[in-house]
This record gives sequence, structure tokens and C-alpha cells, in this order.
Amino acid sequence: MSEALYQQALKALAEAAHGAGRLDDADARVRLDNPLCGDRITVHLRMAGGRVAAVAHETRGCLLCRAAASAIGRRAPGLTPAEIAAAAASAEAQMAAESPPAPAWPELEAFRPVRGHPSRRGCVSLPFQALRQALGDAGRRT
Amino acid sequence: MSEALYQQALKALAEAAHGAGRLDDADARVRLDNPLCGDRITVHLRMAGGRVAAVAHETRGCLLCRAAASAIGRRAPGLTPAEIAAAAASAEAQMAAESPPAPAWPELEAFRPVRGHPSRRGCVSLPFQALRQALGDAGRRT
Amino acid sequence: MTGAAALRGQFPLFGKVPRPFHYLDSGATAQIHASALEAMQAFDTTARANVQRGTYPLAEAATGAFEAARGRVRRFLGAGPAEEVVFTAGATAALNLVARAFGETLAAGDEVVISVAEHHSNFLPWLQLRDRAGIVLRVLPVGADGRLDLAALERVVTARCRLLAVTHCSNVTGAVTDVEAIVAAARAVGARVLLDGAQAVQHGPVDVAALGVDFYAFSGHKAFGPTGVGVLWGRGELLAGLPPFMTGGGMVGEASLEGAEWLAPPARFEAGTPPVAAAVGLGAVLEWMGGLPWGGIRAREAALARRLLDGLAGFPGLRLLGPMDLECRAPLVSFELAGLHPHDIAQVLGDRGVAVRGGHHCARPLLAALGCDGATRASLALYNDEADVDALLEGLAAAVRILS
Amino acid sequence: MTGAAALRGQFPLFGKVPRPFHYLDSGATAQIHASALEAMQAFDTTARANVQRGTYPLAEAATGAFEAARGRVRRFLGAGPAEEVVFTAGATAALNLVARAFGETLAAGDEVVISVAEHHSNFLPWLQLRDRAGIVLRVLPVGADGRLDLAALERVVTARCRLLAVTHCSNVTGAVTDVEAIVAAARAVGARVLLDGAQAVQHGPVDVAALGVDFYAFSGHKAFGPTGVGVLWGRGELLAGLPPFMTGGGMVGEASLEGAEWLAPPARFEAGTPPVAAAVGLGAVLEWMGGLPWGGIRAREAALARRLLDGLAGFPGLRLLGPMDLECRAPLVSFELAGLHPHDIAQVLGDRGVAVRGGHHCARPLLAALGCDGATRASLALYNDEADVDALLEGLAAAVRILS
Ligand SMILES: Cc1ncc(COP(=O)(O)O)c(C=O)c1O
Ligand SMILES: Cc1ncc(COP(=O)(O)O)c(C=O)c1O
Repeated sequence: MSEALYQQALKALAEAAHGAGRLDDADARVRLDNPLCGDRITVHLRMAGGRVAAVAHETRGCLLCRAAASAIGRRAPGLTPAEIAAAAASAEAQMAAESPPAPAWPELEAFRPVRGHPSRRGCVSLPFQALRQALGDAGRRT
Repeated sequence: MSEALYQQALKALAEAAHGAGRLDDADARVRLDNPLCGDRITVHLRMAGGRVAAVAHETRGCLLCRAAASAIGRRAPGLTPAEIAAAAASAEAQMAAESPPAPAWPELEAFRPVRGHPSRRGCVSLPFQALRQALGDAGRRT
Repeated sequence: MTGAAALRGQFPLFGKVPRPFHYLDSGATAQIHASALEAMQAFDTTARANVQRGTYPLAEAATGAFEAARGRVRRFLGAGPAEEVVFTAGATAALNLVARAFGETLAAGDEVVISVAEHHSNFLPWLQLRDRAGIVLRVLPVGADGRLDLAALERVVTARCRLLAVTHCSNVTGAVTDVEAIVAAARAVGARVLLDGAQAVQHGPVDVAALGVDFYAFSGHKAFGPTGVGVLWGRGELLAGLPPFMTGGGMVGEASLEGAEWLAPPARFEAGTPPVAAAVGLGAVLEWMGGLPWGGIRAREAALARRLLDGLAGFPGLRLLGPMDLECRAPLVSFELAGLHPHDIAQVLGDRGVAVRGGHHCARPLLAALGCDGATRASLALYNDEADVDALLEGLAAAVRILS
Repeated sequence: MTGAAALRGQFPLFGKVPRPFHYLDSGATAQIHASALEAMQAFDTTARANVQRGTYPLAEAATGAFEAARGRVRRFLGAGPAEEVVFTAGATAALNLVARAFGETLAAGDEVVISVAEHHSNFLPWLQLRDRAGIVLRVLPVGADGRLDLAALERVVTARCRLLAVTHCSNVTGAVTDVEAIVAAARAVGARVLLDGAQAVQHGPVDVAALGVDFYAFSGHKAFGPTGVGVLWGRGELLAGLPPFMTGGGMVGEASLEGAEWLAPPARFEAGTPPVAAAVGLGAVLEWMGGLPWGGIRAREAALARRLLDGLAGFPGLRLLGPMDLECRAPLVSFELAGLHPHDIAQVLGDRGVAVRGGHHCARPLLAALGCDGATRASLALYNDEADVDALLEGLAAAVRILS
């Protein structure tokens, strides 16, 4: 059971930590806490032409949270806010549905075993929430 | 059961309302509430030579409370504080013990059936408490 | 199977206490339905763990049961998102929460309107607030039949009014508040409305959306559920703007001497370990209530109340409190009987197996307004029947004999 | 029959949840003992009525059961008159009660001392008070092993100090407070002492008289009792001088717009219908606890804690929090494991039937002081045995494998 959750793909994704770090010229920065466990992420976002130009994140969290942040670091650049929203929804669907549709990003498949652990969904959602909030902030500025 | 509690002697005692009224020249006046039922008694007390010279009471209460006040109105005059304390203890004993000792005042026998109704003891105790508080107040003044 | 006898069979206590037993004190505490007992027992023996933060299966089960209960309360109230449902220790705790948290958003000179018919639990917290924060407390009077004097709204509700906090149903007169009039008066000046639903919930599900109010408070134990749990429902955007009342574990993010980041509602208002088992029990019983045929039950309750009112009217020297029109009163009847003290009446009735309550019913301002020193109250619920009413009337005749 | 297995048999949950099951989260919520379940069930099905003012036999039975429970709490605490026992919704509610009621007797500039080791429930209410009333909040630091730094008492406790509010036992480090030193420091300046006993009561009866403190707070659910009930004990003369916290039914005599006459304690602090069934359940379980051979149980708990500490010490990169001396620590062990997140550890353990908790344990100031982002905690109780400890250690080895 734990072995399924903490499969190699998930751990590798977390370890890779795509996008870890800061952006000095960000259009928006959002810090979010998961109050229930104290995990924390800060997402830095730069936009260009209605698309994500660059994204970075500082993440203190469990493997699930770090893996989700890493997936974002890898896939978000170049996408539109709508595409990000779809990916976030897809991540939720992976964790909620018995036989979920194919994931928006291949990495999201790693979150399927979270389905058996409702208390952990928030760990995966946190980075997506932070990113979407950052997109909102950046959108309002322009 | 109710017939035993509300025996003729008790009702007659309450109706008699010995001592009902006020004392204009009281040494002490104590108002006590039974917060649980809203009953209220004001005891007026005059002392002379270490004994109760006169007692009066304004009582708004149930039959048990009124009967106890009436017993006091009838018996307290002429007694010392120690004798009042003994009577109060005797009233409690009538309500608490399976075969209580003979009552300090014959009227107190009417309170024996209260034993089966712990929630009603306070109704009988209230006038005694007020009287004893008045004795204390009067004592402190002299 | 929703006649009184069939329903009574679902309340274990009725099978266990000595007979005769006629329970006419549901307004103080209703008996507990089997569904609540079973849900609590199941929770405590198969899913008990703290609901905050646990990841092991038992903790997930506990959190799941607790949040499912929240969803059930939401449905019972016809409310929006479950996050608008705050579990408290009871109606009193819920009302204190609003008085403190909403109270902190008020400035000296702001006005709160209550009615003279309020239970102490929706009166004293506002009195405290008045004395602490310098708000102005205005009181809506009642008419001779105990109904709120709506004609006075215009005078009492001023432009400075920020909240009307009134009972949904009086625990003394049974008078049901004309909520529409209250809400209209509040909206006209931009004020909020809090309803004290403690006496309403045992007579069927509520629809806070249709009522149009902003806060709604009630207790589990009066809704056939457990003691030790209650509910405050509040509009999401309102709750989000309030500071916490109690503070402690489970309602804060960052916390240091520099300050604390309160979590969003409902967590913000649920400091400490909540009454988890009782909340689960309440959820179960509200779910059961949601499936009952309330049209028929309410008609039966009203017919019993009619029988009771008619029977009481035959006693010489008896004064009935509250409106006579059963359209605007809950099946709850208080009365005074000249020369007889309510506690003596309740005693004689109790000795004959008829459970009623005598006294001021935690509503001293109302009793004073009605010129009444104390009253005897019989409150009906879905498990009562004609035999209960008749036993009360016979017992009262006996009380008159025995006490005079 | 007071070995762990025999005791475990008295907790219904252990017979019902799937195995393997190793419950090591009693510090969050202990499992409930059969005596509490039975007492609550009996109350709800044979004695349920409101405890305020009823005169019929069921109401007398309810009041009798409730007040008997108060007497049992009194005995468990070694307290004086039962009137010193106030039933609350939990430890958090009890601590908020003191912060508000005692807080109202303080003036700006008065000082309250807490420690950095406090649970949020004994930290945030004082932070609120500071921000609201301008009192000065002073914080006693801890040493590297998490024990209160008593040498700092002299500096922290000044002549303006009115109250020291500290934990009896830390829920993170297990460190047991040297109460004598705290009381001496308080007495020297005429201050009062409040102990947060939430983590102490599950390890045996308390003696507030011997401890010499003024207030003591705890929760039922951590003492093998029900959720939704807690206790504030306070010295009679102190309680008598405090204003109420919450207000409502059952705690007032006269009440009108002119003002209200608060009843004497404990009623003054029990506004509204109390958590009657839960209080009765708590009374039953504390009575049961009072009959246990605590010398033997405490020795067994300490031996298990030793086994756990020794086993954990063998893990590379593992940092144990708290004192190593079991004389001054409860059987509760928190640790950090380099590179592994507490929630991932707790997850792997949970999946293997070992229930532990990971996170900041509602004690952020303490974790910050110890330089720790989050910890995994195993807390032992009288029903645990070697198998539980060994399962944890094996599970941790598996977690290291699975997570790295
Ligand atoms: C109208 C009303 N409001 C509030 C309350 C307080 O409810 P509780 O005592 O359950 O907190 C009651 C119950 O007595 C009530 O009848
Ligand atoms: C030391 C300490 N104090 C206070 C509390 C709060 O207890 P409760 O959540 O039951 O109100 C806890 C429990 O989490 C605790 O461990």
C-alpha cells in the first residue's frame, strides 16, 4: 500500500525538484501553507503573452507536495491559465476517480494511489492552488 | 406519593403563613433567591439579648418554601442562634435520613417526604439559609 | 410507520423507564433517537481518533465521519457549502460565539436588536456585549399573546442597527417568529439577522436560504440528538470576516509571539478537539429527521397542542400564555394556575409519570413582560400522543385537588 | 488483571478494528474505556433529561448522575468541594475560560507567564488577551532537551506577574514540568498558577492539593473518556471572584436589562445545557482509573518508553526530542529523521497498522525553539505493549526503505 503510494516515479519526481528556487523578476509570488501539516510553498511566476514564461517554487513539504511542485516546475512553462486549470483538475481527478481519465501531464499519474488516502489530497493540491492564485494575481496586474 | 408530600399538615402550615410580612425596625434583612426556580424570600430579623426578638418574612415560593418560612415565623422568636442552627440541621436531617431523629420543631416533621425528591430540598432550606444569614448580619452589627 | 407509537419505539428510553411515563419536556431536552446512539457507539468503537491532521486509517475514518456529519447538518439546514456549518458545544456556545466574534466588529454606538422574548442564552451575551463594548441594545416588545410586536420594528430598528438577534420560536409561549418581517426590517438598514433555532429544530428541517437569515444556532439535544454539541450556521462571506472566539489547536496556521494566522471557517471557530462523537450522532439523527413526513407530523403535533389548549382552558383560574392560533405557535404550552406554584404542579405531575417543567424557563424578561411569576410548561414532540395530553390534564386536576 | 492485554480488552475499539493495529496516538485522543461507553449509554437511555431545574423523577436522575460525575472528577483530582469542578467542552474551552475570566481581572501592564512549550490551546488565548487587554506576556524558555528552563524563572517572573500558565506535560517532548518550582516562583510574587493537564491525566490521577496549583484543565477524550467534555478545576475562593465567560441559561439569578446576578460557581461557568452524557461518561472512566494500580502501570509505561527511545536511537540521522530521563518525561516520544517528512513516515506506518502522528503538534513556538520543522510522535498509554513498540520500530525501518 505504501509501496504503491511511494512508487519510484513519485519519489524521482520529488527528488528532481523541477523548478526549485526563486524568480527575481516574478510578476506574482504566492505563499501558501497547508495549516494541517505546516507544509509551505512559495510559487514565483512570470507571464508573457498570456502564457507562463517562467515558474519557480520554494517548497517545504512531504514527498507528495514536493512531487506536485516538481511536476508544475516541469510542465507549467508555456501553458495558458486555462491549461493550468485543466491540469489542476486532472490532478484532482487522478486522486478522486476510480478509473480516472488520462492525466493532463504524464507525471500526474503518480498521484493515483492518493485516492485511498483522502487526508493526503491537500498535499498534492497545495502547489496547484498556489500556482493558480499566482496566475490570478498576475492577471489582475495586467 | 404527591399526597404524602403535600399532606394536610404541610399545606396548613404554608397557608397559616406565620410571620408573613415585614419588620420596620429590623436589625437585619436578607433577601435570598433560589435561582433554579426563581423563588425568593426576604427575612426581617430583630434581636434582643442574644435571642430572636421578632422575625418576619416576605415569601414568593412553592408550598415547601412557604411552609418552611411559616415554621420559622412560628418557632424562631425567643430562640438563640445556636437553637436556630440546630433547627436548620434538623430540617435537613428530616429530608435526608431514612429514620431521622425527632425534629427540633414539631412542624419539621412535615418535611420528611421531601426525602424522595432531592431537587426540592432547596425549597425547604432557602428560608433557613436566609434566617441564618440574617442572624450572622445582626451578630456582626452588635 | 410514522405514527407516534412507531416513532416512540425508535427512542430506547421509552422502552426502559418505568410506566406510566408521559414525556412532555422535549423543549428542555428531547429524548435521543436510536440513530444517534448507534452512530456515536459506532464512531467510538470503530473510528475514534482525533480529527485533526491524522493520516492513519483510523484518523481518516474519524475525519471522514466528522465531515460527513457536517454535510448532514448542512442538508438539514438547507445551507450552502458545508464550510458554513460550525460545530459548537451547544446553542448557548453558538450564540456566545456570535456575540463575541460579530461583537468585535461593532463600534460603540452601533445597535443590536433583540426581543424581550429571548431565552437567557440569546439575551445575556448581548447584555455582556453592551456593558463591555458600549453598543446600544434595543429590545423589541411582545404583544399580550407573546408574539413579537412587529409594529415596533420601525421604531426599534434604526440606521445604526447592525444585527437583529431573535428567537425562531419562544421556549415559553411557543410563538413562532415572522422571520420575513424581521429580515425585511434588517435589510432595510443593512443589518444582519441571527435566529436562535433551539426550539424550532425539533419540529422539522429548516431552510436558512428560504428564511433569508445570516446566522442560525441550535443544540443537538433538543433535536433528538446528543448533549454536548450544537451548531452555528453562518453565511460564508460573513464568517470569513469574523475574528475567532475561542483559540487553540486546530484553528491556526503560523503562530508565534508576533501573531497568528487564523484558518478559514469553519476551522477558525472550532478551537480544540471538537465534540466529535456527538457531532457524528447529530449528523445521523438529522439525516433521519430529513426522511420523515413532516407535513403529517406537524399536523399531528398541532392537533395535540389544540387538544391540550382546549383541555387547559377548562380549568378555573388558568391563564394560557402565548398565541392561540396554532399556525404561529410550536406545540408547546405554558400556563399559570391561580394560587398554585409551578413547582408544586410539576411535582404532582412528575409523581404521576407526567414530565413537565415549572419555573421561569430562563426567560425572565419575557415573564416580567407578561406579568407572570412562573409558569408550568408542557412541550410536545413527534413521539407524543393523546394519552400524554390526557395524562397531563388528569394530573393537573389531581394537582388542583392535592395542592389546594 | 492489569497487564496491557487485559486492559486492552476493556477498550471495545481494539476488538473491532482490523489488525494489525498498534495505536500510538493516545496523546491526540486516547481510546475510550468501556465504563465510559456504558455510563453514557445508560444515561441516554434511562436518565436523560435536562439537568436544570426539573423536578420529575427522570430529571432528578439526570441531575443526580451529572452531579455524581462532578464528585468523581473531584476525587480524581484530589480536589476540595465538588463546586470547584467546572465542566467544559474540553481542555481548550477550559483554558479559554481562564484566559477570559481571569483575564478580566487583569489590568494593562499586568504580566502573565507562559512557557515556549505550550500547546496552542494554552498559548493563543494568552496572545489574544495580550492583544486585547494590553497585558504583558512573558515566555519561559526551554533547554535543548525541551524541559522548562527553571533558571530563567527569576528573570521572567516579576512583581507584576499575576499568573503562570504552563503545561503539566508537553505534548511534543513529554517533558513533565517541575510544578514545585513553578508554584514557588508564583507564590514569591503572589501570582496564581494554571496547569494544562491535557497530557498528564492519561497517566494517572492527579493531586491538585499536593501540586499546590490554582487552576487545572484537561479533556475527557485524552483520559479514556468521551469527546466533547473537559474540566476546569479552580480554587473555590478564586472562582468565586471571577466573572463568567459564556453566559446564558442556568448561570444567572435575576436577569433584566438593568443587569444580571451571576450564580455561584460552578453554575456561573456552565452557561447553557452542559455536555451531560459526556460528563457522566467521564465520571465513570475517572472512577475506573482511580482503582488502577498506577505504580505498576507507570513503571510499565516507562519501560516501554525506554524500549522505544533505545530502538529509535539506532536509526542513523534520527534526532530524539525531549529529555532522556524517564523520571521527568511522560511515555511520549517525538523524533525527526533526516530527509524524511513526518507525514510520509506517519503514512507508511499507518498503512502498516501503526498509528502515529506527524507534524507540528499544535506547538509551533516550541518546534521553532527546538529548530525543528516537524516531528513524528508516538504516544503510549496503559494498553500498549512491546509488540506496539516493536511494530513502530520495524515500520520505521520500512519507511526508511520505502521513502528513500
Ligand atoms: C429558545 C432557546 N434558546 C437557547 C437555548 C439554549 O440551549 P442550550 O441550553 O442547549 O445551549 C434554549 C434551551 O434551553 C432555548 O429554549
Ligand atoms: C498539552 C495540551 N494542551 C491542550 C490540548 C487541547 O486539548 P483539546 O483539544 O482536547 O481541547 C492538548 C491536546 O491536543 C494538549 O496536548
